[in-house]
Amino acid sequence: MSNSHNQESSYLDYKGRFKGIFAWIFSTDHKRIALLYLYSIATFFIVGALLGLAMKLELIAPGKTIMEAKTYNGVFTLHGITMIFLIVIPGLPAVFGNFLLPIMIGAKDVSFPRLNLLSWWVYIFGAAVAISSQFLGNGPPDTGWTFYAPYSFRTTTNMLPAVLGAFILGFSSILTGLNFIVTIHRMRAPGMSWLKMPLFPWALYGTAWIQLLATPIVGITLLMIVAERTLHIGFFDPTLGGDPVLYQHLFWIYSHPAVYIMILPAMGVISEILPTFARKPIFGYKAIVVSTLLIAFIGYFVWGHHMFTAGMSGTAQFAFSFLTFLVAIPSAIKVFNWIATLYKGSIQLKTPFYWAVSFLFVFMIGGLSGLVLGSLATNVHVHDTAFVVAHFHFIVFGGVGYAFFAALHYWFPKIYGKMYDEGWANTGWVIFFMGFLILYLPMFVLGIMGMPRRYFDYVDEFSRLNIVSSLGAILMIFGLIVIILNLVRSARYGKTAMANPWGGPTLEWQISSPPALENFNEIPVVSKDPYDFSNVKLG
Amino acid sequence: MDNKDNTHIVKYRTYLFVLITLIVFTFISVAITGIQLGKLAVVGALVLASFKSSLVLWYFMHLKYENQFLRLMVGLVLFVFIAVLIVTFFDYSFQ
Amino acid sequence: MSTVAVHRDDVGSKIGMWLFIFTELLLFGGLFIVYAVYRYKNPVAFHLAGEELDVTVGTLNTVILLISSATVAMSISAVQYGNKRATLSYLLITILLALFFMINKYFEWSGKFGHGMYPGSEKLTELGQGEVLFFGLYFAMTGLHALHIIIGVTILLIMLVRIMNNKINKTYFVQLENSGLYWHLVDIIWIFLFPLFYLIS
Amino acid sequence: MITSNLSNLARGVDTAFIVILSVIFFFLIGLTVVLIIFILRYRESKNPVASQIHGNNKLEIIWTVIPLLIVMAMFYFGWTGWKPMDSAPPDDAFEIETTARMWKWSFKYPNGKRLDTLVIPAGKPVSLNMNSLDVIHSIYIPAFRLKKDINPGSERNAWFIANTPGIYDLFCTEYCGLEHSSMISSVKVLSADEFESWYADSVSETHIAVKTEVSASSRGKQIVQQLGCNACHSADGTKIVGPSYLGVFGHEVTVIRDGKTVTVTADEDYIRRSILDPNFEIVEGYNKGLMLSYEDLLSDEELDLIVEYIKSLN
Repeated sequence: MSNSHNQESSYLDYKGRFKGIFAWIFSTDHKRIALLYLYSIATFFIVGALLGLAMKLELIAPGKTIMEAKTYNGVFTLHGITMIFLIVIPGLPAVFGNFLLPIMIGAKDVSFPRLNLLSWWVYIFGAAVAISSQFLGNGPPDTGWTFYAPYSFRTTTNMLPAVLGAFILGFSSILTGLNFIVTIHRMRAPGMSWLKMPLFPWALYGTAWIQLLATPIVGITLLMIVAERTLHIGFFDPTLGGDPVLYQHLFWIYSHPAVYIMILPAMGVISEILPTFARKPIFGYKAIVVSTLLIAFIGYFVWGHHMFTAGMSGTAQFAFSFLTFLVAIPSAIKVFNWIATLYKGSIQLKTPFYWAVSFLFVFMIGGLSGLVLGSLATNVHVHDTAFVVAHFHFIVFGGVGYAFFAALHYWFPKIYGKMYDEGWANTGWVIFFMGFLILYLPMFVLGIMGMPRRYFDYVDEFSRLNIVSSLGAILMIFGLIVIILNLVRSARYGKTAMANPWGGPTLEWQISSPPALENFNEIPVVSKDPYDFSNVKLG
Repeated sequence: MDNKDNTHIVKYRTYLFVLITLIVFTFISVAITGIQLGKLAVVGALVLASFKSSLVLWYFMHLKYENQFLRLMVGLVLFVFIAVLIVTFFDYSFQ
Repeated sequence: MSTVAVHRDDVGSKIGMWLFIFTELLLFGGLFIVYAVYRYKNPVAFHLAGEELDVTVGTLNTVILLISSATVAMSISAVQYGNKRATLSYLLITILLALFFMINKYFEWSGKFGHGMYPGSEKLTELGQGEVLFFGLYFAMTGLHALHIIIGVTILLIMLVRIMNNKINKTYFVQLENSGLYWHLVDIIWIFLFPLFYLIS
Repeated sequence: MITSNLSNLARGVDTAFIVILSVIFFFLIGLTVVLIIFILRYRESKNPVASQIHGNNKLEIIWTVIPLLIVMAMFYFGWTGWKPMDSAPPDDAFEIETTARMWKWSFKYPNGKRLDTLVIPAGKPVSLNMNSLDVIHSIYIPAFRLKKDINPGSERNAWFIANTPGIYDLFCTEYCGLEHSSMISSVKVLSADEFESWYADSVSETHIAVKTEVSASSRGKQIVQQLGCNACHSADGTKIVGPSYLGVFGHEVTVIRDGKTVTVTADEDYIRRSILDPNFEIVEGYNKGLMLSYEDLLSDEELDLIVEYIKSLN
């Protein structure tokens, strides 16, 4: 097979049975599916970010500023649902997992390509159902993304489409996870033993297990809400004998591990980027693998720390707080390992590296502030306040968002075969980073002062910090605009990228940019460790 | 990739034997509830049900003949579920 | 030039099926957690409500499902022996037993409905809260289980056609195995539902 | 802000805060400094060739064990600081029945006093027996480090000792619908003597004080506002959660009663019924079960004033 032929049949130019957009939305190629996810997620992300901005503008001053309380409640609910179920949960696995997992383990595709395409269709269908809740009869749902009982039975708004949408999205998540597990088990290239697998696939493996084992629980819980609202079967409504706290148990049995569904792949991305730009192996590969699996496992049993004020038994509170502190350890190990990876490296200061390092910084703040929430006494004071919102955004937006942008810049040349404009990329990063800190840091203080979350209006003593926070939001949105415009422009007009612009050691850098339809002409035989830089060539 | 690691054919007789055992145990569990055992009835019924479902898993679902990995995963999933149940009861049984 | 070979990985698809079964188990697992908690909180009401269910019907259905589980397993042995006729007969028996199960279920449910016992009914709400929870769970869990039976029967019917067309044969039968796995899952769930609703009273 | 010592709960919570925040700042600053030093020292221009280090088991063990010890210490402080919140109230505690309903707090004292702010004595244990009538609410007094969810269908207790007289914020922190953020009140801590005389004075504040306004209808309007009725019912004809007051009185209304559609005239009785037994009949197009009876919260006199107010909106 000649090289020129190879160039022609890059996955972007491939002509299959269908033409135009159908060549994409009916393609079973994992790379095209990854881009389908990227574009859908980016669209939802812009909507979600604007909703977030609207909330911050409302909170810039006490009282009504730009919207009614009813609208505000609908806005934070929709912001939560889109951001959680449509963006951060599928985010990294569906976009970068799909694109890179097969390539990084030396396979031509995932195990079940058609199932993979089905996942995307289910995702779009679920998103459509969830979003339809905004436009039907009784107005947008106003329960928050947690759908707590019994309020979710009492509100007259369109709960059902929102809940069903989340249920359907769960299916998509499960199918992706299932596909990844089988792919990793069955399709690793010859010679790639488990401990020769790069860390991003490892992270996806841990994530996939959580997706598989936690999502059904929230699925059935959401179905119970549907049954309770439509058929009046008593599950959680106290007037029918139910226990609203049990709803919280079931909800968090999923939704706490869901945080690890979000953050594990982000950690995987960082574990890829740091070695490449430090030009040395990741520090303590095995420790990172083990901590990935430990986080996935222990993370399953700490859900109760969302419920320390809900009225659980003292024993349960004790146990959950203890387990929560345990799960901090593997995350701490990872941070130490990442920092140690830079020691005696030869660091190239490129955009993905900036994103990765700022990830480290915000992740440390997010993780350390989590200690306040894991501890019983302090949790009670800051639970359900702006502190939780700040912590959560540092982990989920700070963690996943930064990792997403890091990944986007890092693998951009591989995905599009073009380079982004570095000057604009760095400018966008600086503005975004500043805006992010100005937006969320004051919320920690507001929370400790006692400002409850999901408040449309607040007492005067909170107003100063809220102004700062809202101005930060505006700045951050500017940063986002710069970043996104730069990437969109570069995908079309950027300079042609080399196969391996960063000198990355993993398999995806050993094939052309953009990859050919089936990734590899011949399945590679792996004999090296994943982060062995001895024979890596730039270019 | 090897597709041939499961060529074991289970004999009809084995299935028949397992089926008879399952049915016998079904009647045993029905009979047990006739006796007033109080709290033990719950435990007894669940133990019997677990035994029956292990038979189904082991023979009907071929776990006996599958590779180690699958057995490990089934065990892990059951462990996770039971652990979640126990942790939930940290709340309810100490209220 | 390598041609795009049809990717076939029987072991992989079986692992995939098992993973799917795990999610199904945990889907019911959520309901079992709810059952366990409410039973723990309302032992007496659950005891009394359980007596309203007919043990004979429950036992009959258990036996039916157990036999159907065995026959679907036998059909896999049959296909491995290369005996198409036996494969088809075992599968047909399985499907007929499943239909029998559904007929039983239909009469049981319509009996309950006839007595004014259905979710949200006035008669039900007049009973204590424990009873409301018990019957809510009863309808939800056996209903979801029945839905799985319907899906299972549909899949088995498709298998039947594919065996007739020789799409499934001595060398390629992983689809039948996977359908069998699904059917056993339905069986396992019933093995737990039966004592929890019909027996513990 | 961080140490308040305004209640008996505050000391333990604040100790935990100080311990945890110290650890946080130590690690955050320390690690950030190390990170920056590494980036500056080992950037490509300074260090062109990277050393291929794969790891160091001794270091790994050290930075597993030390954080483990530190988090266990933090866990301990969190647990001891929390224990008083989980304990049973002392026998001599002053008991107050606390009722939360959509967007309103109500505190009922042993002598029958009832009001929407919490007035308590300093230095004496106060025990709140809390109920919710509709959805989950959560009582939060930041200054006292007190927070407990109130679930409908089960009573919960929270007890504390306020140390210093003053006025403090009281919030609902569990999202409870439209007017969640206005479900705020305050805690007035009086010195023991002041409290005694306030408590003995049966005239003041037994009910939501309505004295200043002149006409009956405007007094009714004030009650309606204080009870938070406007969250669901508008005065200008807008459809919110429930029907508007505008132009109801004296007109025909189509309602659903016992599953049957009936037309009734909205007279004084109808309005009283709608407030005291809201689910008896539901205006067509609205949902059942959203409003609960206000029987315990209103005197007959106040009810009359509300009726006058609604009459005035014709």
